[in-house]
Amino acid sequence: MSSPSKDPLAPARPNWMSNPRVRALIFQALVLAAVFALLGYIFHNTVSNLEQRGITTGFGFLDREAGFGIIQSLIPYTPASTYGRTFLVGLVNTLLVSALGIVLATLLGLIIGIARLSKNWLIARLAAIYIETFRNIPLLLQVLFWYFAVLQALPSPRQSLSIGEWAFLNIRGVYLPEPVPGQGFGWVVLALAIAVALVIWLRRWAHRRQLRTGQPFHTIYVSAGLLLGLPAVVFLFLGMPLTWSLPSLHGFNFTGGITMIPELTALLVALTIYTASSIAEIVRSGILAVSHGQTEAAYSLGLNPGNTTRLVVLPQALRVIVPPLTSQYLNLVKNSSLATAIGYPDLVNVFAGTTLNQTGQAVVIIGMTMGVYLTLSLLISLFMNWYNQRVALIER
Amino acid sequence: AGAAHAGATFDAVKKKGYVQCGVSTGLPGFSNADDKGQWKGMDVDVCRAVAAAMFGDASKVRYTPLTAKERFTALQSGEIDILSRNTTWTLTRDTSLGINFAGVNYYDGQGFMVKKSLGVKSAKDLNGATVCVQAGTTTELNLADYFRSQHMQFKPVTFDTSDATVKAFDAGRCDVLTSDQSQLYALRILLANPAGAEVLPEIISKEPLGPSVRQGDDEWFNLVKWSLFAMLDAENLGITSKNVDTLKTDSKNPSIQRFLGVNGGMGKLMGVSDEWAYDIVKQVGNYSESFDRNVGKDSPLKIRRGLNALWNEGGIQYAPPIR
Amino acid sequence: MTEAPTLTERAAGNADLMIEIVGMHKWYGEFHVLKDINLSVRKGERIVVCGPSGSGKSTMIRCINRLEEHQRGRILVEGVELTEDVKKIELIRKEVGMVFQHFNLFPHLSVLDNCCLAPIWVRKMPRKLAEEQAMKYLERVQIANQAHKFPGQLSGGQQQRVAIARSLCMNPKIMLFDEPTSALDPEMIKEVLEVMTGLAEDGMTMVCVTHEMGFAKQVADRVIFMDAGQIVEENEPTEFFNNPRNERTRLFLSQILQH
Amino acid sequence: MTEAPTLTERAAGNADLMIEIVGMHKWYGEFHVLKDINLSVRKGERIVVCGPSGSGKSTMIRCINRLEEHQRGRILVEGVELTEDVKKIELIRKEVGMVFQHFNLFPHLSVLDNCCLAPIWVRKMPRKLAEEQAMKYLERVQIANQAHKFPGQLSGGQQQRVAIARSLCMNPKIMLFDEPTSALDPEMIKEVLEVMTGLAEDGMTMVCVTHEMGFAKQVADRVIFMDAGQIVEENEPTEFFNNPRNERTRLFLSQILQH
Amino acid sequence: MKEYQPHPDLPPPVSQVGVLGWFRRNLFSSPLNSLLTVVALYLLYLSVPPVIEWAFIKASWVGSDRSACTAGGACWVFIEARFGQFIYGFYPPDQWWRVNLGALLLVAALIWLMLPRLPAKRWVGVFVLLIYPFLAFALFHGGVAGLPVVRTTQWGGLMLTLILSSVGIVAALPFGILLALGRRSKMPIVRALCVAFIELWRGVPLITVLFMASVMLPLFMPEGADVDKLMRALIGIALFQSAYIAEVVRGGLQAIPRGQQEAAESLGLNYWKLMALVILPQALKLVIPGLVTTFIELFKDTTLVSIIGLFDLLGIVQSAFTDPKWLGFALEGFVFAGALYWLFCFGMSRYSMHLERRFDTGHKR
Ligand SMILES: Nc1ncnc2c1ncn2[C@@H]1O[C@H](COP(=O)(O)OP(=O)(O)OP(=O)(O)O)[C@@H](O)[C@H]1O
Ligand SMILES: Nc1ncnc2c1ncn2[C@@H]1O[C@H](COP(=O)(O)OP(=O)(O)OP(=O)(O)O)[C@@H](O)[C@H]1O
Ligand SMILES: [Mg+2]
Ligand SMILES: [Mg+2]
Repeated sequence: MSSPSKDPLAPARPNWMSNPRVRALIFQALVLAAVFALLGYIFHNTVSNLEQRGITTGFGFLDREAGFGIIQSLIPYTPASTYGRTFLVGLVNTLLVSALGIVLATLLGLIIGIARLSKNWLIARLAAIYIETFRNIPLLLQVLFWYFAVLQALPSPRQSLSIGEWAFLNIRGVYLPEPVPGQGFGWVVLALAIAVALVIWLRRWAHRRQLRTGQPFHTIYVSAGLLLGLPAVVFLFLGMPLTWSLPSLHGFNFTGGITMIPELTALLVALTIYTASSIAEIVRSGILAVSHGQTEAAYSLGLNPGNTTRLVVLPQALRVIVPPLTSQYLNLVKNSSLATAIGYPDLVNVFAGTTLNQTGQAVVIIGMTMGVYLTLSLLISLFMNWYNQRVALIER
Repeated sequence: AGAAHAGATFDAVKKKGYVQCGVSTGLPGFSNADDKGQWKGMDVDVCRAVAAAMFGDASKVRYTPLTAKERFTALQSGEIDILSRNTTWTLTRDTSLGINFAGVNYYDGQGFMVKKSLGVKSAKDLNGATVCVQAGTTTELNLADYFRSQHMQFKPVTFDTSDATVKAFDAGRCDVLTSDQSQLYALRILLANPAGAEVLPEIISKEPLGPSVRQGDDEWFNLVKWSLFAMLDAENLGITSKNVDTLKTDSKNPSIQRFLGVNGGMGKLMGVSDEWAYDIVKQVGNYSESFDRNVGKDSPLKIRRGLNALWNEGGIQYAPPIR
Repeated sequence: MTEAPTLTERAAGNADLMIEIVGMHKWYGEFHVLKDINLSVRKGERIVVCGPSGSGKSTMIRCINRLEEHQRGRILVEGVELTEDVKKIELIRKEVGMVFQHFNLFPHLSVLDNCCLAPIWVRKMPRKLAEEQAMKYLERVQIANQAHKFPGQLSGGQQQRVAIARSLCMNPKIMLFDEPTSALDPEMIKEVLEVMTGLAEDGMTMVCVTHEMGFAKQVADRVIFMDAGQIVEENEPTEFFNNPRNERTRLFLSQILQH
Repeated sequence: MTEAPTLTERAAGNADLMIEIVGMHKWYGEFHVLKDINLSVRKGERIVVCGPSGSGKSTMIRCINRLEEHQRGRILVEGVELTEDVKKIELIRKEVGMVFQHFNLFPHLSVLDNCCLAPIWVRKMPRKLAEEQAMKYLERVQIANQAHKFPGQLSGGQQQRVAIARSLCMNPKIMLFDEPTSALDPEMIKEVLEVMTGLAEDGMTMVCVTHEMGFAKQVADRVIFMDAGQIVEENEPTEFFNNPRNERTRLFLSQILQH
Repeated sequence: MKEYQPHPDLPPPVSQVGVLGWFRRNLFSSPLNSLLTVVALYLLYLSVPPVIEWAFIKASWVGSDRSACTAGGACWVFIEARFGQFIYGFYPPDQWWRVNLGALLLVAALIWLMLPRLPAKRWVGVFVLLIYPFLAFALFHGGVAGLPVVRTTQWGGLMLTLILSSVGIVAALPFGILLALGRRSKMPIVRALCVAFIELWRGVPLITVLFMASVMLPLFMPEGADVDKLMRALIGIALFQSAYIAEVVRGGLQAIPRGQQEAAESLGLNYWKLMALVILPQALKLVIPGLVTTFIELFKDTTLVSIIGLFDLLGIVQSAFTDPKWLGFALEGFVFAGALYWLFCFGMSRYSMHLERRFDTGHKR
């Protein structure tokens, strides 16, 4: 009666047709087959279309000479560089604007979020207006607005706004002096590194001492002294081996110094302002999620407002804040691709734009571009998850 | 050899009943949409001529506005049947992009435009200048080549659309605007103060602009090629949209008769009606009509014919004969 | 007008006054919550405050460590007057412990860390010492074996005992309790009340808002009855329960003792 | 080992067996929840299962309609063996109704729709017929006048009665109850027990996990006592309550009857 | 013993109430707050009057061309002249009534859905989701019932923005639901595929998706297949959006107690029936606020189609800047478009907050 199996008491197995495990396997095999078929179909179409139209594929083009200029590059680049190089230039520019954006948006968002909760009615109102205005207008519109309506109203280089002979602001960008290290400047850097190490050690020591004796040791002044003093002494001793390259008007443009082009400025300003409005809301709800009783309990223990925020409110608020903050960071990185609308040379603009157009390698280039963004997203998610686990897991 | 065997694009176009034409997103005189959404310009006329030849109706065109970056992918992918968007004919484009240029509807060369207030008289004075240029064009490459060969420095500011480029130039974001000379004239009228800008005399490149099609369909290639030639030949033969009807009935000139399909069966050889050239001239006009209307003396651009005059009038526009 | 001095007045005559409230008024917006409150508490006194809901009991004891601000009159704690002066407020809060109805433990810190937080950051105590002391008080509320758990893992009664230990760790001179047992189940109430009774027996100065009349009878030196923002009656517990002078007090007691 | 055949064995001799569980074992991961369960239920029998919390009562009856999967032994319902076979599972679920502790009514559907859902979609009954039948059963649990309300608007006892009616609408041959009254207030318990008693009197085959000993005494044909995943004792109710054979049963009964 | 006398209610000290009290509490409660107030007021004084002067006092409102704009402020005449185009794109003016009619129909249906009291919500919902899109397409595109054809290339402006976002979300909904179910499935391969799909789309910028859809889609298709450009943008948007919707729906599914599924199973319902009849109706209702938020995000994101050459509201406003007759009014254009977007987004976000509150207070029908 029972099917021959090792365990006589095992429940009978249905025939494979109605066995849900088998069914699940078959179903999954079918789904997988369908997905592969679809991918294969697309792949086949693409290959045959490419072939028929005589478009070459592969990564060979990356070694060819690009032949066009890029206005901003943090790594050496000339029109004689390769297309592969343009990829790197774009990538670095994307990373630059994303990193700056994340830092600035977090700071601004934190400030606005706290201002939103201020007891000062006017400040709270202004913060609310800020939030509601900027997060309800499309980012692209804001990017265009800052670039075409605001920054392009700045004066020409000849009529630059300036701070002495040091800093200039005009439609071509912000110009700041650039430090040029001279002979032996390495020693100053070394001194600074030593000072940093000393400060870290000092803080550890002060912490230990506080744990041991309860005596706090205010490291601020000593730290500041170390950080400024040590390098300064070495610097003076070596005869000030540092010159400044000042921006100055030569011919058409300012040369020398550090330049921040208006495309970067506009993109950064828009990304920061837009993302900060979301971050502010996140910060606010995070802080509100910590009940009022917590603050009261901390106050009645004698903690001052600063310590209450630092030791009681923030650690609890952070757990609420970090996950949505992560997705805001991801959004910011993806949104940095709007650079293409105003000509900031990011990855999409330089590589998926100009390079794609010069070479016609749509499939490879779009694939590489998407791959970069996917990787970035993944890395940020991983990092933030790790961080979140650190702040979240303390509870249990 | 009877009716030619038609290729895939030719058939597909015939079947769907209109020509899908890739144009620019807005370049006065070559292709831009007026306030009623009608597309106008020399590049647009090429497409209309093809439609006239194919269907006897120049309005059977649909337009896809493309940025410079998108244009080749759009043609390769089959999104458009013909790319008529001030595109320069080069060797790499013919070979590695899998496309064929069907001819030249405008001989151009890259030039520079500056504000008069800058006081620059020659491109050689542009060392260190900031240059506005449209992304993904040969212009961008020529620019780099030119400055390299002159041992000069420059900063490129690139935009997707010519509109953004002009706006940036107007605002003073850059000292120089570089593009094909024809475009410079076209773009100049978009400046707040057109008289305040001038085009420098140097021409740093050859820019033969023309329509292109995908490789692999010679019939379609032929049709586009000869639609363009027909406009030139019409000018050569003195056929205009005004006199074409009278010439058709009255003219005894065998060339004209062949051209207008009165005899010769030229259309059949290409797989279209024999009246194909008649339809082009009647509905689109000959080359000089198109030129004058869009960029020449009857337009705000006021570009002189120059290189684009027929070969026997001092230019280099020359079309093979229809016979 | 009055013949005999009130208990508060008698207390005020005493030298070691811990809390002194004189003619204190408080408004919430237009609403007059506390009206002419006068109260003195001597060192080691144990005071129970009762009264109907909304009568201002919580508000009054929250004024004592300035979780609420009063608008008129004076509050002195150990002779220091409570004003807007931040330094003084912090000084007083160090000396006054408070236990809330909903415990308000810090959920992100272990029981031990809850108890060490204030000693370390306010009293600048070395961590080791702070932990030792915390363990002492946790021992006292009989919860030392849970020291490394987190508040979320404890029952309500256990949490409230931790809250008491946390306050004790600051070695306060005065303890305020705001209905410490009203959020608890009956069994848990018992364990918390036992801890409080122990505290009272050790001579801690306590002001306690509660409806636990058993507790009041057993440990209170004085019972204060509030209604509509005023102190209606204050008396020794036996007198208070057996022989309430005021009619409202009688009504209130008859209701509460029915349970 | 035993001299006389157990009640289950006697029941098994009977022809019209509704449920038959033989040597059934179940594990949750490493944890052996059910150990060698043997149980037979005849048609019309009413069985009460009791035992301490965590003894596996819920798990056992959830195995009967395969909300949980068993790993060893056999379960036969109306002679059909429960295996992985989806068709058979659906077949059996049609015939076995189940009532949960937390009612699990569908909050987005009216009471009537709750009752019609399965007849329409599983039994393919025309809506009109389904509604008529639903009204009949709602009538029977005395809640017909609430038919157009939503579950959220009913009291717990009413909800549980709707849950019973919902099961009845499938005309099940067997009803399983998993502590149907333990989430209810005392007054509501009564109304639900009345409905269940009525059902029992009509001859429904029932397996009921409950701690309501009154109910067990009144309607059960057999009481089954489980502990630590095993059936420790089974007996007729009078015997079970007056003369428990096993010591654990005695302990359990002494605890439960104290309340 | 002092006799107890009820103390009369006194008015609070003046510092506590009235205008003065309000000021003290809300603006000058501490030195720092006072400083902040003064600084904020000064900044407002610097920024607000010039804006008002530009936008209202010195603005020009009537006229027919740029010569009307001489007052030195904003030139709203420009917006007025182009208004029709901003709303309808290149849609022929004599056919605008078709768009208006379609919009009116939708608004009526939506209001019906929003007002809690009206009956037959299910059928209106079905109409909006299943019938209306086709009806609207027939109406807008024409070619049936004697309506002249208006090709999609002529659609534009606000109309296109609304079409893109609403079709995007409606098309993405079913797919998003399937993905959410797949992500919670017990079958590892199905789950892995869904996770991969969702994370892929969530990880890349919409602009690359649009770019791919607009120029590469034909490469993926068999030769000769021709898809409308608008359609291609929509496919890109729908794929992209479905990943976001999947995550929203998953949140709703997780919120349904397990007992619901068990009860349905024990009644004999199989997987698809119990999902369709019991779980999804509850889960979807829960996630309506989340869906509205997603819709707002999409509404803002549709501006990116202007980068691939579709003339949505932002695109058409920008293209108007190149009109030689109206050069130099970019600011007005941006302000107008910004205000319009703001109105829509702000309105919808308020509505979604209202919904959230309604569901929060244990809303039950
Ligand atoms: N922040 C506030 N704003 C306005 N009114 C308040 C505030 N807090 C309390 N009240 C009001 O003040 C009155 C006294 O409140 P309080 O909490 O002191 O009463 P209580 O005697 O502690 O009552 P309970 O026994 O309910 O805790 C009540 O009428 C209350 O509504
Ligand atoms: N899904 C599960 N995974 C692991 N263990 C489980 C699971 N469900 C129940 N258990 C464990 O199985 C044992 C039996 O659980 P069951 O719910 O059947 O007990 P019960 O007799 O119904 O108890 P109660 O009277 O509390 O309902 C318990 O120890 C429980 O912790
Ligand atoms: Mg209170
Ligand atoms: Mg159970």
